[in-house]
Amino acid sequence: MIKSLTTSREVLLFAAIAVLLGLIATRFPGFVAPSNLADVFNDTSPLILLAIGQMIVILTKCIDLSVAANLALTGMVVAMINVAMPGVPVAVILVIAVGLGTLLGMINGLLVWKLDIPPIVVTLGTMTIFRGIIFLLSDGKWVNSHEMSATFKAFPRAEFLGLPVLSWTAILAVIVFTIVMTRTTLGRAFYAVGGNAHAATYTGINVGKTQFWAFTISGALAGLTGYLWVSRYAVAYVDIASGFELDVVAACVIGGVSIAGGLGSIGGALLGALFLGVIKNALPVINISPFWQLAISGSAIIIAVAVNARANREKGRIILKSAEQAA
Amino acid sequence: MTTPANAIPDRLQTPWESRLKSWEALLLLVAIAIFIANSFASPYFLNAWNLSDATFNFTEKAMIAFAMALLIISGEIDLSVAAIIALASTAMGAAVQAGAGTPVLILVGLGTGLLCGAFNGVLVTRMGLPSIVVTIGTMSLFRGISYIVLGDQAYRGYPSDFAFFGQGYVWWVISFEFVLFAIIAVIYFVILHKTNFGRSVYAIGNNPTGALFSGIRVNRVKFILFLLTGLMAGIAAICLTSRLGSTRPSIAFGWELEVVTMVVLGGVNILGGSGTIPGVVIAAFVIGLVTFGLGLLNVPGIVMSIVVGALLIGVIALPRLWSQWRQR
Amino acid sequence: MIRRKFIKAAGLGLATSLIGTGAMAQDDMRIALVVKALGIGFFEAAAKGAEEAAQELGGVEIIYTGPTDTTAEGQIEVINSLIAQGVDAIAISANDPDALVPALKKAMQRGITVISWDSGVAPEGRQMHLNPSSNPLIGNMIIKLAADHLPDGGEVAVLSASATATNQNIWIEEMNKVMGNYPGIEVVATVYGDDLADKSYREAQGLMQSHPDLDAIIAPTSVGIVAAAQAVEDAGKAGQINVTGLGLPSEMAGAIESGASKSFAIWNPIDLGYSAAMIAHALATEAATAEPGAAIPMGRMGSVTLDDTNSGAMADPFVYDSSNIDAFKSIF
Amino acid sequence: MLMHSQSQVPTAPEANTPPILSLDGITKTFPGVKALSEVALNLYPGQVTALVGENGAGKSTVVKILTGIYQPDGGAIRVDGHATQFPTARAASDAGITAIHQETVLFDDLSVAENIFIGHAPRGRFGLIDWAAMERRSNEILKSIGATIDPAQKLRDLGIASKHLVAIARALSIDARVVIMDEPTAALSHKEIQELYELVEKLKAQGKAILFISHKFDEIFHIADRYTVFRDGQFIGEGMIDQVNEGQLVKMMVGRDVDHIFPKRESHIGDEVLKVVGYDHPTEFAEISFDLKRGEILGFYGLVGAGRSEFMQSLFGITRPSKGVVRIDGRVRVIRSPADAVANGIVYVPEDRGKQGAITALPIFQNVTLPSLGKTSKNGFLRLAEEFKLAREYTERLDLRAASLDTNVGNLSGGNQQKVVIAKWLATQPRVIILDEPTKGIDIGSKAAVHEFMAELAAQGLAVIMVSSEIPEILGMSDRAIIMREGRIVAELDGDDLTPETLVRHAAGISQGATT
Repeated sequence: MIKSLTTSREVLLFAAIAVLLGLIATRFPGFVAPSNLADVFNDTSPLILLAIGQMIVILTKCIDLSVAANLALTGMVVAMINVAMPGVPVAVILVIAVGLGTLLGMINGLLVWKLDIPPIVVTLGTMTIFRGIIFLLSDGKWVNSHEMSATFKAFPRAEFLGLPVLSWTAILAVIVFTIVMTRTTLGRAFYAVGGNAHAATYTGINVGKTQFWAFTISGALAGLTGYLWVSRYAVAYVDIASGFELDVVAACVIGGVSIAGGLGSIGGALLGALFLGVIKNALPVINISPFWQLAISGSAIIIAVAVNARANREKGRIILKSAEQAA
Repeated sequence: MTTPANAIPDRLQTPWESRLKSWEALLLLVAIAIFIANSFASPYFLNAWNLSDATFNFTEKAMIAFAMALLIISGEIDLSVAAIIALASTAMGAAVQAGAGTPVLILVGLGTGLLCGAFNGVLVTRMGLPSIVVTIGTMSLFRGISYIVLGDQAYRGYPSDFAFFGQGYVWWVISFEFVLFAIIAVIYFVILHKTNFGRSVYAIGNNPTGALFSGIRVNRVKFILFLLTGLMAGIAAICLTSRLGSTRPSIAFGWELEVVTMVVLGGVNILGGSGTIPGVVIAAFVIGLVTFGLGLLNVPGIVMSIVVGALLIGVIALPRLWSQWRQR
Repeated sequence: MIRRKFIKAAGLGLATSLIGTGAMAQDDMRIALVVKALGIGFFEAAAKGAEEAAQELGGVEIIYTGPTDTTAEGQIEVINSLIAQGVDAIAISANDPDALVPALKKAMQRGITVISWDSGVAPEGRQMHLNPSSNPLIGNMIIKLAADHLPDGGEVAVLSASATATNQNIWIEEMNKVMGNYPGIEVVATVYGDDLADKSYREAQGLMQSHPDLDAIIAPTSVGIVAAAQAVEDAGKAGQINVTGLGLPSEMAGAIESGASKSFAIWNPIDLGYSAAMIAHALATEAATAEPGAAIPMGRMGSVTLDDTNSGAMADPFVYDSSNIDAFKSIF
Repeated sequence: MLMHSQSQVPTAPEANTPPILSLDGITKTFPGVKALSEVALNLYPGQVTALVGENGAGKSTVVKILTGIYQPDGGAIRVDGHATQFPTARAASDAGITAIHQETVLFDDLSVAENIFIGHAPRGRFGLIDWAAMERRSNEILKSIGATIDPAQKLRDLGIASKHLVAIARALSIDARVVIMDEPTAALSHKEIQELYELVEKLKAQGKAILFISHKFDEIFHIADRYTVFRDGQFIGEGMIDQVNEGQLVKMMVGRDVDHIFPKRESHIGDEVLKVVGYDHPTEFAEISFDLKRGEILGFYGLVGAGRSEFMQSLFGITRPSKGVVRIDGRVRVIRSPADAVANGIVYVPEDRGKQGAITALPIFQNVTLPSLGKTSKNGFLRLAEEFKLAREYTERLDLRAASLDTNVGNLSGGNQQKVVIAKWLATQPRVIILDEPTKGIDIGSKAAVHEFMAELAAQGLAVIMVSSEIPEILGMSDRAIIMREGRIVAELDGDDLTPETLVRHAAGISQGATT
């Protein structure tokens, strides 16, 4: 279990982040101050949460392009509930957010499982449908800060042991899903299904059902993040987190999750998200025009996938080596 | 054993029979239904100029969709097409600042498209990387370069004759863009369905290993497909830039998914191996008609996207649901 | 009916762009109010104002429309469908000053009256432009709001909307012109939040990190100012960093209360929408002509006088602070 | 024809005990195909039952029904006499049925231990997977089958033979009463096969019922106690193995007397066509040099994993050699891709038909003309009439059977698919044809046809390279044989030197004495 957390790929990425932080520190030492790093982590938390879900989906050889739309829809729904009924406690809001997100994830999962539609088509479709539903629900109107209740907005910001709840949620998710992925049957089934669907069937694992659960988890995390996002930025509208799904996929790819399925870890997704988070937060601080950000993260994706491909290159059967040993 | 082998007929169905039962036929019915519904829903629909204006909603995307269809049939994908438009448009804008005339602008636009396509192609075919990830990366990279070059600025001041490509009319209501779209559709129809190259695209998409073992130069074909996709993005960049008369780095944002949607709606299997150009042409019209028809009713764009999203899932799900239901 | 409309439009397309379509007696005049994106509170309020104008004029139908995200391509599709419907006038707040010109030119050729308001279009793409207020006034106002609370000078930063938003850029330009009047005030950075709440929030956070001594954030955009106020509040710097600029009282009430913002300014968006509709109607009915020096009536808002680029200003911005916020926060 | 067991069989005193598992009247239909028609199968404790039949007889379908992958359309599955069902793979394994599959159905990116225990991993506190226990128990099982594999290793890093041992360990990790072995020795070396036999004896002693599927008769007669024969999805007969001989069994399998005689042919060996000098590859093979003449059939023999296919694919341009020269008609040719190879008249019929040989989703005629499109087209434009003409010409020569030439290859039987692949290459009019295990997994009838055809090709002056793991095939067809072991050529034999003993000795690296 420890082994799966610390493969060489993650060490490499960790080193890359450390080097990056070092470089930033030479230009702006304040960036690596613990309090600032905590801010960066807090800021990256939504990306971490979504990357965990996305990683599980990609692990099963699927992709979920609807996460950001799911987040936005769930966020809008809880925001509207809060406006309509400011008295609803945060605990109930959380349940609704996770529940609705789960439901939306299940819709994706069912279409993939029962109708065998390619995941990219399913989630491309639901992505636009979810966004459209937000528009229909809200009539295109924004839910603004002043309309939300104080407790609704306070939850992600509340500090506990010096860190905001938003950060704790990400940390908790990392821990929980590390255990799920390494120590439970379902977690291992995700790896099995993506690694070799044929073999998984022979092992008694239902491939479609496992993919369904992956989408469900991804949806649940997107729903949770939906509430956290909306309450943290204190605004909800149709286009929140627009295009964020690509950041999420990018975080996974940088974190060494193989798009071909079966390879990846929670640690990788976490580090991939942090890598993007550090870049995003550092650029304005070290006075590089924010217009560079897109090109940098694009290059990071290309480099990451090239490095991973090199590491995973199919090894030969090494017939000769054994010949030399025998000789 | 006694059956003589020469009893094998060439075909069991005539080409017309199989065409009638095809996806394209179904899609054509959908298109006709939408056309009729639109004519009833809005008094402004059946009007030559309005229909002509409506084509601008899809012609540029469809041009890319043809090349993308071939790429997807071959089992690859290019999500960087919209970013290539941005980069090609930026390059043209920079050329204008340097005093270039329209012919040079065309070359710059096409050249940038080809270069970007080649870059994708090299990463995918030479380094053996998965195209979906590579092109998510280059999608950020290409547009990122536009942002670095342009930042918060915009390029304008395109020569007046350059406006023809996006705003010109060839004859009466027939716009230059529409003519270009039609010509490109015919060219891609011939490439995919009438040439050896098209046959190898299908072979590769169905079984890349088998195609390689059959002596097809798989990587060369894929590389050419990436080049073509880049080239088409370059052509679309010329049209769009001409139509807008200016360049910003956010130009054509999000088009890659609309192009993929068009291709998939056209019956191209996202997993590769099957699909036709007529299907993509009809899908382009379906999307164009839906968005224009709803636009005439002042339905917000996002609601149209629900319709398109539902169409996308529905047209694939319904036949499967039907066959599942029949098996009961 | 369809044919008639078409012939009418095509025939008038030959005439000069300044000639309106002249509403048919039995038809309602249709004025399209095209906004940057649907759902933004500011524009919703403007739409209310336009409806008010329509009521007052009678026989006028307002089509309130726009894309769902702030792109020029989206607005072009909207404009194309408006042309197809043969509306009588388009009043647009543009996402891009240049990219919309060809589409709007086409509209004018088909005999549609085109004006821009709030965020303008290049002169060849419209008949006139209505600034909510005079640009120099706004430029001066936003820096004055910050400076008033910094008697000893200090560092301020600007959080703008998208980099291509014309109005934002002009205001910042005007602001820079009058910086000499405010000694000790230094603009340390200009960042862009693209009128997206989360991006604006992050940009504001970045400003606080990179400029620890920051005293004020000026956000001349209603989305940016709310996000910046939230970021300052979350950083526990309410009272230390003053967020000011242009915002809506309803959205900024919380920030005034928490002290994250001491004051801000805005013109009345209802008045703006009202005025835009009035002007569009006046031009479309040929009751007025858009030419330099002309005064175009705007109903209860008086009239606007056009300068040599055919643009004019509606009214002065109004300042809101803790003393008057409660009276306005429920209005817009 | 039915030969039921008698109690006097000495090796199985408990033969009268009821079967652990029995299939009764099982029927399974796929769209258009009746795969199984009311078949029966009985598996007894402590006995090995060999299931024999040609390809397409329904053996794999039975395995899939027994392991819960497929659901039968009719009939009963009985465990200890009680009718039951296996709706999922899980249900079958819970009933104590485990299988070692033909293809290794394992996970490359998971550890050895996890491959063994996936689906039934030992649990610790809170129901979480106990990795330490899993590795410990894996180690025990691996040791018990004589494998020295680190359970913490990733499966990807193992060779094929080791992977197979992991598959066996996986089957044993389930406390099974019924063990199904579907061609278990296909990928194993001589030594490993011996170990497998010992393992089977051990399982028998533990009272487990074993279903053993194999094409190798020597193996069947060595290990099995009973046999069951299927033909064309129907049950033909069952009985004790010592009451039949090879000929009877074959007759039951094919429904007629078959003496598989290799075609008599006279070799007309002509000039040298191909000369390979010093082909090296960093990991797969080294120092491969040989020549090949017109009209000659050159056999390549060796154990699985000897590097034969790897070399052939390199000769065909799939992989690049690090060193080496190919001469065709005496002139040096550079082959960087299969396209180059085809252009130089070298074609390759791969072993993996479905993946490498045919493009199963495309119609027959398109498969046949794929490498010859240059001939059937004009200026790069397709001419369908020409394509059909060419396809018809070559499929007729091979006596292909299909509904139409635009039928997808995937809808054909294995033998007919192989004919399409061969037709495809003949249409290019090659000079050298490489056939990699040309008759593997093909029914006996088609096998003979392929052999005859091969002889005919050689007679027409084509140079043939035949890679085969079957000694009779090498002996029966080759003019000359090259034996490879561990990536190198260890012997080149012809004439009287070409005997089963020499082949086995060189291939296994045994200095003297022979084993069978």
